[in-house]
Amino acid sequence: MIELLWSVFDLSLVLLLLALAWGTCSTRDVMRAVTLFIAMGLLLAIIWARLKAPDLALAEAVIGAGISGALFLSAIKDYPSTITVSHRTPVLQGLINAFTLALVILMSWAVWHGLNMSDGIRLSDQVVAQAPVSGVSNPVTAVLLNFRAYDTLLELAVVLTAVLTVLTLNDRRYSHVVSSPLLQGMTHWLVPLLVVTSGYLLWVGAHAPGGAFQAGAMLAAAMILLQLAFPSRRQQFSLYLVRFLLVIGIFTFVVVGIWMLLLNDVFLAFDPDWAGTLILIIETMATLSIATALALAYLGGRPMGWEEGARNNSASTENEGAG
Amino acid sequence: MMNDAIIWVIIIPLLGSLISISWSRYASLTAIISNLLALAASIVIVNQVYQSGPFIHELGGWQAGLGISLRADALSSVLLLMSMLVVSAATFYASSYFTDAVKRARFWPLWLMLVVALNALLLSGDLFNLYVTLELLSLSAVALTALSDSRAALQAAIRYLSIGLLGSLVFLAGVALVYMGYGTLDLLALSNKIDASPLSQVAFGLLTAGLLIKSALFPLHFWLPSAHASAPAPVSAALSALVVKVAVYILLRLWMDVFDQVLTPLSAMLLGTLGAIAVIWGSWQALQAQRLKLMAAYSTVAQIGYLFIFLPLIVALPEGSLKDAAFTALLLMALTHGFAKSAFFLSAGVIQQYCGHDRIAELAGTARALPLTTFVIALSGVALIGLPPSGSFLGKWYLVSSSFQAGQWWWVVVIAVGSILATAYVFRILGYAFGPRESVGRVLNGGRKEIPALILALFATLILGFGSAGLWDFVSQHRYFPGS
Amino acid sequence: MISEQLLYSLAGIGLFGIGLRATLLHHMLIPRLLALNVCGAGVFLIFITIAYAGAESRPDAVPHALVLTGIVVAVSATAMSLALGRRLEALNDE
Amino acid sequence: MDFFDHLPLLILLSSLIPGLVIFLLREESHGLRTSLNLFGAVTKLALVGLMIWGVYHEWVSDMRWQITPDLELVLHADALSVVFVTLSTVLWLVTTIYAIGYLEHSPHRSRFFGFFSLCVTATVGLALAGNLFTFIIFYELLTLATYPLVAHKGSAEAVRGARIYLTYTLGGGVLLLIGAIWLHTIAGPIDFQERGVLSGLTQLDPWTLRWIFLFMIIGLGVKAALFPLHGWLPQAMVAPAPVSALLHAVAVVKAGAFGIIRVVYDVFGVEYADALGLLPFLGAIAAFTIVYGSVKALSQDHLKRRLAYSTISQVSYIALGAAILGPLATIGGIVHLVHQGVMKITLFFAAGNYAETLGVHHVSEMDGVGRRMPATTLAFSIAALGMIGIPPIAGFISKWYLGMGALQAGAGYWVIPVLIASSLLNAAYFLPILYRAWFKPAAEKWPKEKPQSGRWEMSGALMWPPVITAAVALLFGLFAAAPFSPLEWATLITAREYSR
Repeated sequence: MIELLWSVFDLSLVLLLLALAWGTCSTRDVMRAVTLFIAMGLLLAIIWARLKAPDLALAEAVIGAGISGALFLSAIKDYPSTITVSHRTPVLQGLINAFTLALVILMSWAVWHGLNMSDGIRLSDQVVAQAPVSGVSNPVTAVLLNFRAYDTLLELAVVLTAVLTVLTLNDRRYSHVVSSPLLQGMTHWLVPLLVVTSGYLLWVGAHAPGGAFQAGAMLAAAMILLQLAFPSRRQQFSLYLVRFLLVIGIFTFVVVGIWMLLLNDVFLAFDPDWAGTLILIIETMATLSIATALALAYLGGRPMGWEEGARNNSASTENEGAG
Repeated sequence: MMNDAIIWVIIIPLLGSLISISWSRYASLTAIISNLLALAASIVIVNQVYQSGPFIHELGGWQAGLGISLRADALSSVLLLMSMLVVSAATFYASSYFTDAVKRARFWPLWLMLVVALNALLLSGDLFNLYVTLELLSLSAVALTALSDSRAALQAAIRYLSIGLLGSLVFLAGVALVYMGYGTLDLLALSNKIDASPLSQVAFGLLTAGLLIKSALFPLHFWLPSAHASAPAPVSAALSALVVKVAVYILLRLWMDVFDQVLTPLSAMLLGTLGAIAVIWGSWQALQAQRLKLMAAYSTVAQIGYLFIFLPLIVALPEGSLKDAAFTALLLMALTHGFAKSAFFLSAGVIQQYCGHDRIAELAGTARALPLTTFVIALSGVALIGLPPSGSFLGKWYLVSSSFQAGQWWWVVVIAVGSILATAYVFRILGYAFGPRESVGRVLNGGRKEIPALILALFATLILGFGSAGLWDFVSQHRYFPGS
Repeated sequence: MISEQLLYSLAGIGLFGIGLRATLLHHMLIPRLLALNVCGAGVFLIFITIAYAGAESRPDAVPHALVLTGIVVAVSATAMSLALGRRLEALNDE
Repeated sequence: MDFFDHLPLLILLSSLIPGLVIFLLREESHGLRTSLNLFGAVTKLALVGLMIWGVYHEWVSDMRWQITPDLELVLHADALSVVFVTLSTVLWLVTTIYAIGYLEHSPHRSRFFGFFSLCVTATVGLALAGNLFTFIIFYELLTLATYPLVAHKGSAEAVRGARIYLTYTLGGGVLLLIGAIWLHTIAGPIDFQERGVLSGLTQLDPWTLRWIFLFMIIGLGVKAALFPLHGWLPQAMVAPAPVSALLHAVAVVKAGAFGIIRVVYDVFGVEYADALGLLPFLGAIAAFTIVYGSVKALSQDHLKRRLAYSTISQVSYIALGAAILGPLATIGGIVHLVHQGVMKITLFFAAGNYAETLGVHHVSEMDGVGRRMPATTLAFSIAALGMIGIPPIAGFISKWYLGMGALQAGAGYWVIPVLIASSLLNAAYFLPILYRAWFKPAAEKWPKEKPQSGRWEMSGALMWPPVITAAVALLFGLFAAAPFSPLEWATLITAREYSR
């Protein structure tokens, strides 16, 4: 009986998910597409929870749906509202459909076999076995910050690269939202709440769902909110501080890694007894960097005077190099 | 310290990037220093492999599987050295190419990130880590392409990014299936576990497809020419010489060392055929191209094709000296193209800055205005055609002989036609370059731009053409996955 | 348990397919980006179903970590693409 | 003998290094460039003298450099290579002097002389190549080094000529390469050795070998200007006179002919090649080209083009010699390699002089040049008569041996007529020139005369080279039997080529 209920629940979740995905991809109205996309993100968060992945549920809600959604929403402001049908010829469209369908069938076939053949010997057992010496009890955090910390380091590099590109390309966008007293009032109590929440997520990540990325996203939300509520006050932070915050995450990560390298001849090899502390330090710094990065990404470009330093020492500017 | 070169070669550029973000005033200096240090590290790595065979660094001290491992063997270390040489030359070049300080400040951090991505990719021994590094590579490459800040460049960059993301996602889907079936991401463990099953075959197909997009094999090359042609010259050099090539490297890795149980001669033949078409099509387009850099970009499409023609031959040849020879020849082709194409793009940049354009038909008399640069173009052209003395001459020699030995003579026709087309497009440029012009330039103008290009061209021709004898033993002895 | 895994992994594949198709069909930036994100979500779902080991046993943490990484990479790429698009618009307007 | 082992390398460097240095020289540094050139040429000559001595006493000189496990660069001096090395070295010296005079005030001399030295390096390297791989490397290098010389003037016409030249030669190069690689895959590394490599190896499929031979002959035939692959040669005449003289009388075309000799004698082995039935095929092409070239030459009014077609015809004598089984024909072919070179370069020098001093480019403008420029015209006449085969000039010797060889091989019934026919044709297109030059009254003014200066008809640097080479051609004929004469040397080679 319970089984049946679960199955019905699963089935409806899946169908709804596919419906939302299809809607996102096939509607001709940008606004609706984005809305559906955000809805899909929230549904995914539920599904992650259903599949016992609470960390992801959080991350999806805050980053997948939240930040991406916000990015899309701010992007479609200066964008044609209707999606023109692609110029692809009917023949090509047919080919694409056939190709995708074939691929889907092929993959389903493979997965069918895969689920049957899967010997169950996965890394999970090792993770559980090693978790005690990893310094954190939340296995996901253990994987992210210890077992596969190198991936996370490069991931931070990816975030940084993306943000650098954003800063390279445009000047920041000034919000079209007319800041209302209501918003400002709300901000006054919402921002501290967000900051506290992010601090909590960061701290709790060691043994329960949460961690640097979720916390960073929360913090970013706070910064963005401030920007939205008080657009007049341009420079909330000094730009040096911003630069510093942007790189501090990776920098700490690398420095700790090198320290361990010199100590134990292995990059990022934490001693079990300090591992917890080191991970917390790295995560804290990472949180700051991620928050700054996401906030800048949302602003969509350079704050005023971002490149002053370079401009000042560009005394001799001859012909432009790029091709 | 020395033993950790495999770490330093990744970490130093990363730190360099952070520093150049924080103090843009010292960015150029930082970039040059960190590149030279990384170059030194890569030399140390090659030496380590040469002295004591392939080796592994298990990050975090967790054995590969639970943790991520970095691995270096003959193939990866040699490619690493090549890419660091190219990158260092391009770095010197760039330090005088970008005359505008703001542009320079934007360039260095992203450039160093590209270096990080390249090195991390070449040394990675973990399937998912490959995905992350691939993303880092695409993003930094796209960002650098967009630095030109022209409409063409932006359009190219957007296309480049979306296609790159698609490739990564397809690759990631493959990774998911692999993990579903075999419960590990470590390449060595995988190579021991993998067996021919529907799952592994589909996974293999997805991984390959993702990498084919990134290595721009015909017909998935369409994004490449616009991107490589519109990026700033040093960036184009890195894109054509390295970024495309490391994707091919991963493909080879997976094909030769991990999925060797799964791959079928038929699939190899398919890729070989696509490679053959790429050779002809790319060369033909290069011959039609109106702009120097576009020509070079199409020539890259063709040169990548040659690498894929090796696949069916390597699969067909029996284990032993013949197979090894073919494989080394493939590597030699890749190295030569890396040096030659980067030298070509750097010189194209010099010409572009001198003439204010790079329209081939209006380059009359460049040979007189820029003798050295023209000479470099000619040298790298020789390597692109595959004339002696150059590494690609040897490469093609073995490509042809392998075709005869494997009884697949039809590739010979493709190679012949491709080489003749290459001759045509290279000497088309030189023909214009020898055209009349009044002003006779000095031999050297702008050493910081011309000397690096010259050095790269010499690597492609003389050094690889006459001095690559050691490579053959090195590769045949030290090409395998080191375990712990 | 197989059944749930099968259901959700098939859903993942379905999502992947829908996204892939739309990515290939669309030529405008934002729809294509949305499609790419859908596509990615599909892959993530596949990963998570692999991790899922039934109602009572604890799931495999590794795929969770991988997907977390994937989500962050995806958002970064999205932000970057949107910025590129915005710059192109600006250049077109000039 | 260690020094002797390195001799081939030294001979290469003696022109390579000056060449590279010259590239870096400024246009103005005339003296330095000239002395570098002459120094290189003279050094090379001295070294070659040593080599002749050594090879004569059968000292083995052999340098190897590993390129890949089964490919190596081999420089090796044997009797045959000495012939070609000596020829190109001597003529390089003469041509250098000529070129210095010829290019007095023209631009880009550094570039010109730089590539010029590279050409000679490639030619000599190709002569000294000890295996097929090395030969091919220098063969391609020669193509590359000559391209800029043909394109030197930079005019649209020059660039076009260069492109055609390149298309032909590299196209041929590809075929040669494929043939060579194919041969390597079935027979392993191919070191040149007298009496051939393949003759030793049985068990090879004859038809594969025939295909390979075809590929390689086509590849070499392009440079040797065998019909129908000769099209580039007349086009390449846009090059400056010294280039035409050295490259199209000696370096390039001879490289092809030399390659054919190498393939027939030192790769296949002449008896084995005959056994495979390859020689008649080669002989037929050569014979046809001989006649064809002469006929085309008849109708050319432009002097250099007439000489070019004459080259096409004359070079095929060498291939013909290689294609006839039997010592005498071999001697004839090899000795013609030298004789034709010496005579043809004289003709081109002379043609260059006419163009330089009088602006005479066409045969029809040559009335009475003999009285205006006696020395040059005398040299021209000697060479022309030699070409026709009038004793006692060198050309006669080659033709005589070819004829004898043909009879000896029993191929006379078709070779002899060819020889006679071509000699008649030679006469038909040379004698009228001589008649005009000596006996017809000069036109009242030349097309574009340079004011006469000094006691000679023109600057010595331009006048002496043809005189010298003409004299040499005469001496080679008169003292054909003297030791170290080309004839003697060819006999020596032949003795080593024919085992049984």
